[in-house]
Amino acid sequence: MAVQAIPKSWYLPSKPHKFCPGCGHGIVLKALGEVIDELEIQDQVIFGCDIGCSLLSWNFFACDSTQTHHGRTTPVMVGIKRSRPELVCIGYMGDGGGYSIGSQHLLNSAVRNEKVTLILVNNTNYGMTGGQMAPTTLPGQKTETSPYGRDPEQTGYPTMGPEFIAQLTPDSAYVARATVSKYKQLKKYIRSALRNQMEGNGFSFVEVLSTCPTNWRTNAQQTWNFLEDEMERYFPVGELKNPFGKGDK
Amino acid sequence: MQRVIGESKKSFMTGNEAAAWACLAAGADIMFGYPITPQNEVMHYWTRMAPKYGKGFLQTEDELSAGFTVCGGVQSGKKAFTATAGPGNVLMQEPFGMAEAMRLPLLAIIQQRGGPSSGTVVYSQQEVTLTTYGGNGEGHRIVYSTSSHQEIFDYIIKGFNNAWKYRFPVFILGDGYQAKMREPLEMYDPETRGIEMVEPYPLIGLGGKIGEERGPSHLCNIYSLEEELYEVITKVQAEYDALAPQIIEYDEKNCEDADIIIVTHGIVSRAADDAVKALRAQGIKAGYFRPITLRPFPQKELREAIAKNGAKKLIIAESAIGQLERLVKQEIYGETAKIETLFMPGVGIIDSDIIDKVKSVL
Amino acid sequence: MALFKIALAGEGGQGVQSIAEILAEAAYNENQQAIYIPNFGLEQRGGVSIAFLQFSDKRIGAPKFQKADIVIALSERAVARTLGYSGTETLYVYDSSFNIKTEELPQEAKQIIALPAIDTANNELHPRVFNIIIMGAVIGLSNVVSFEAAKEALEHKLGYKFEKDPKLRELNFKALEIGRQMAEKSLREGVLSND
Amino acid sequence: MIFTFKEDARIVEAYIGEYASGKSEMAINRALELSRQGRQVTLVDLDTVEPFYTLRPIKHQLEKMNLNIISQSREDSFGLGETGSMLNPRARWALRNKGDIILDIGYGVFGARTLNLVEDVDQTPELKVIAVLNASRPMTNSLDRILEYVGGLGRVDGIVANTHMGDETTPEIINTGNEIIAEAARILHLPVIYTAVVEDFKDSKINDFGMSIKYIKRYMPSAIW
Repeated sequence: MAVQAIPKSWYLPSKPHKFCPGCGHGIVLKALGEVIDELEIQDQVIFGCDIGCSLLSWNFFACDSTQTHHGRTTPVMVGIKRSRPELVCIGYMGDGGGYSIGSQHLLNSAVRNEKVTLILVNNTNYGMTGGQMAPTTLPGQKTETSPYGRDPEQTGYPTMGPEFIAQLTPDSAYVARATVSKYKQLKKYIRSALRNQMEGNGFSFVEVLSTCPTNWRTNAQQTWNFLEDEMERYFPVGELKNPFGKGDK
Repeated sequence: MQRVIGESKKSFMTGNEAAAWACLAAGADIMFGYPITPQNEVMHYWTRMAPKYGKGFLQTEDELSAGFTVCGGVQSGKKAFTATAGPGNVLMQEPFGMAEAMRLPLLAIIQQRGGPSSGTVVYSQQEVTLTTYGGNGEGHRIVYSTSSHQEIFDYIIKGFNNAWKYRFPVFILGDGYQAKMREPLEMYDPETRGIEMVEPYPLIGLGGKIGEERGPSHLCNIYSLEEELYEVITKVQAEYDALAPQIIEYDEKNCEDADIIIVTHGIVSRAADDAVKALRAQGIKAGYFRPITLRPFPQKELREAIAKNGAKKLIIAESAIGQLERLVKQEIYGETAKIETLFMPGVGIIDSDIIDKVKSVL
Repeated sequence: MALFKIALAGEGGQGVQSIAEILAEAAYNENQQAIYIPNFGLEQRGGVSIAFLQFSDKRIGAPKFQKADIVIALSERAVARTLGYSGTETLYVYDSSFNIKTEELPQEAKQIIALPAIDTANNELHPRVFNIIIMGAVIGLSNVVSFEAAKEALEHKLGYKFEKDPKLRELNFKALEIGRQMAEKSLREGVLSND
Repeated sequence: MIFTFKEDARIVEAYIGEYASGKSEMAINRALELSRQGRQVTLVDLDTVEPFYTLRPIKHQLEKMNLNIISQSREDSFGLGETGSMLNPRARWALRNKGDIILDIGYGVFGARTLNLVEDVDQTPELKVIAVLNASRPMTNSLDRILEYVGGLGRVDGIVANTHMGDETTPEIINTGNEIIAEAARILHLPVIYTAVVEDFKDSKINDFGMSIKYIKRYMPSAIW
């Protein structure tokens, strides 16, 4: 395999990045960096990051960016986009920020079909705060706040983000679920989600299934197994809404 | 800048309408808001006028969102503002904290209602503490407490300018009475009064080629080390303290020979003004002092007013239980004038209330 | 004129706030200071609607007051709701059609009068102009604004309707005039007095 | 009982235990002890759950004491707790370092499973997993609780008794704890490697209940974030 060059849109002084070994964030941000390069939008991008592990990306790109509060990246991006529609606004958040503390923002910006692109990393737990249960924690999964495994009787079932957002949005929205285990597909989804914003179509949302070995306490093999077997079985990967049609590359 | 008022003329309207017109005259670009009484008509009138002048509006899902979208708008270089009250003001303290930390020049119109909780939708002066010191941590902000529709108009124009000039969030603190009552005011385009409006500028989305013409702008308000935060906060504090004398505003009358000074803010100062006139007519040497900026507070000026004739007493009158009183006490610590209070939480105060109080403590 | 305070109270839909707004605007157009504030609390939904009006030649202080110079209660519930605004210097006005006992009227008032406004509107004019009769009565009782200024303000507020239906203008102006005369007559004769 | 080792064999020990059991203190003392013997030692921070009391704040201090430290430093991360759960990539490959390896594992529901984050664990026969027990901690303050707690940790090869109450520790507190822990170890069929006692009590009467005493120095009080 050819060694890939570092994306031009990466901010080199902040490298090497500070994500844990085996963390999926680096893969998502690499895909995003490459898409920013390919679409030649580095100078128009506003990258917004949440609190949580996504915070570590605050200076990841050589793009203008802003860090917000936990769950509040969506409204900040909406505020910027509404004020300066020529900018390409990318909100980057985790499952806690998007589906829990900021769920009202996610839901309503989807309903309003806000022309922003949100990338939500689903690693089934709150990583930065030390591995607590997240809205996406799988039934039976052990975390620091579900020490006996998540009991759906008590805490419900995992949030199916793209599925509910697809229900809320018009056909001009782009909604997909990707995984860090399928890099080409991940890049394609992110590209579509950005193009959809750039063409003024509507809300664009990509959930990315990702890995958190540090808090899962898994070695490399176990990490990959959990992602590909457990997570991808529960959370179906694919495009739920695609205004560009099936043939889009 | 676009002229929206044209020939300056007197108009008869509600305070909320006056606020919307003032934002328009000040060249505001976009409002983000969420309905809550008694500020709704600010949104109603802004949404009626905004499209005619190419301005933006978004009704958000809640006040958290309204506050954060305003933060985003300001970061992108636009004059963005919001309006709220009561429980909405509580929710907005989170984004206001971000504005303090990142020095985002947003403008928020607060029309106080009764509390705690849902309280009343009518009137109070119970959001003074929240509006002056509501954020987590110790941020810096400018709070103007208005007392008439004319002031709502004037201070909104001034507020946008000072927000962008000094880079602090600005609050226009009104109340339900000011929001809903109708009284005349004179509206104007700032330039017709020789007021030069400060141009907004972006903090992100700066244009130009990154890596060739400039580096990226990375905004962050979380720090790794205690020492880093300490440095940032103390630096901002010093800057704020140095700017305060230019920002502070107050109104003072009849303190030269006053034995007793009535301290009020906002709409209650109208009753205080009438009360002082009536008391003087009866031979009682009453003075009047009104902080217009509640933050920064005119502490030197209030001390000087007391010193003019060595006033023996201060009467603090407010539609709250001691929110202005706490501000005054912390600011004039060490003064020996005795402090008497007239607290009427959530209800209006009229001149006779103050006159009776003064006579009862003479 | 010196500070003059009026409280108008009625049921939602009776047009209390509309005539308060027109009166305030008329006064403003005559270069008076005027403040009008409605009770806009939750009570306005299904409760008694009150308009607080103040007129003066000097700047007006607080927007609310404790005792009015004139209180006009336009419904039976409004009578109970406005007792507190009536003091020893207050002219208290209610509609003569109300089924109301003397002890239910304010204890403190300079004068209490009942006007046949509802009957007049229903029988001689149109129920819709009941509030305009009351507006005329306010002028007849207080002279806070001139009759001409009131007509102008009415024209300003309702002109778009009058354009479509000129008979409406005639009806409204007539109601205004009848209200004024009704009030002046009551003041002369005094229907009820609490002195 | 003490682990025996050949002079030249390398030592790999992982310290696990409850919040405030004294894992990090034991790990530091052990690492310095080995270092003083002229051995090459790497001390690894694997504390990810609530890294408030971690090696991070004293990383530089320990490096000056001739230890190789694998940890985030304060400057690398956004403060404690809220935004501190990050693993230094070098920790993953810690076992590939030459010399002795002392692993400081954080507390949490996963116990010894945290070792999954380190490569080559299954190819390191010399690894010993040591549970540090403080009988003053609510989760481990009775025989039953200790048995339940240690049972949930996963692999454990030995125990260190470290009953303490920080600055308010007394010999009586240590003695009471030692009695419970010695009994628990007997039931669990686990060796007690030593009972840790702060140097200040060198002259005090400590009841060891048959366990050997090791006098330790406290480094962690200066490690508060």
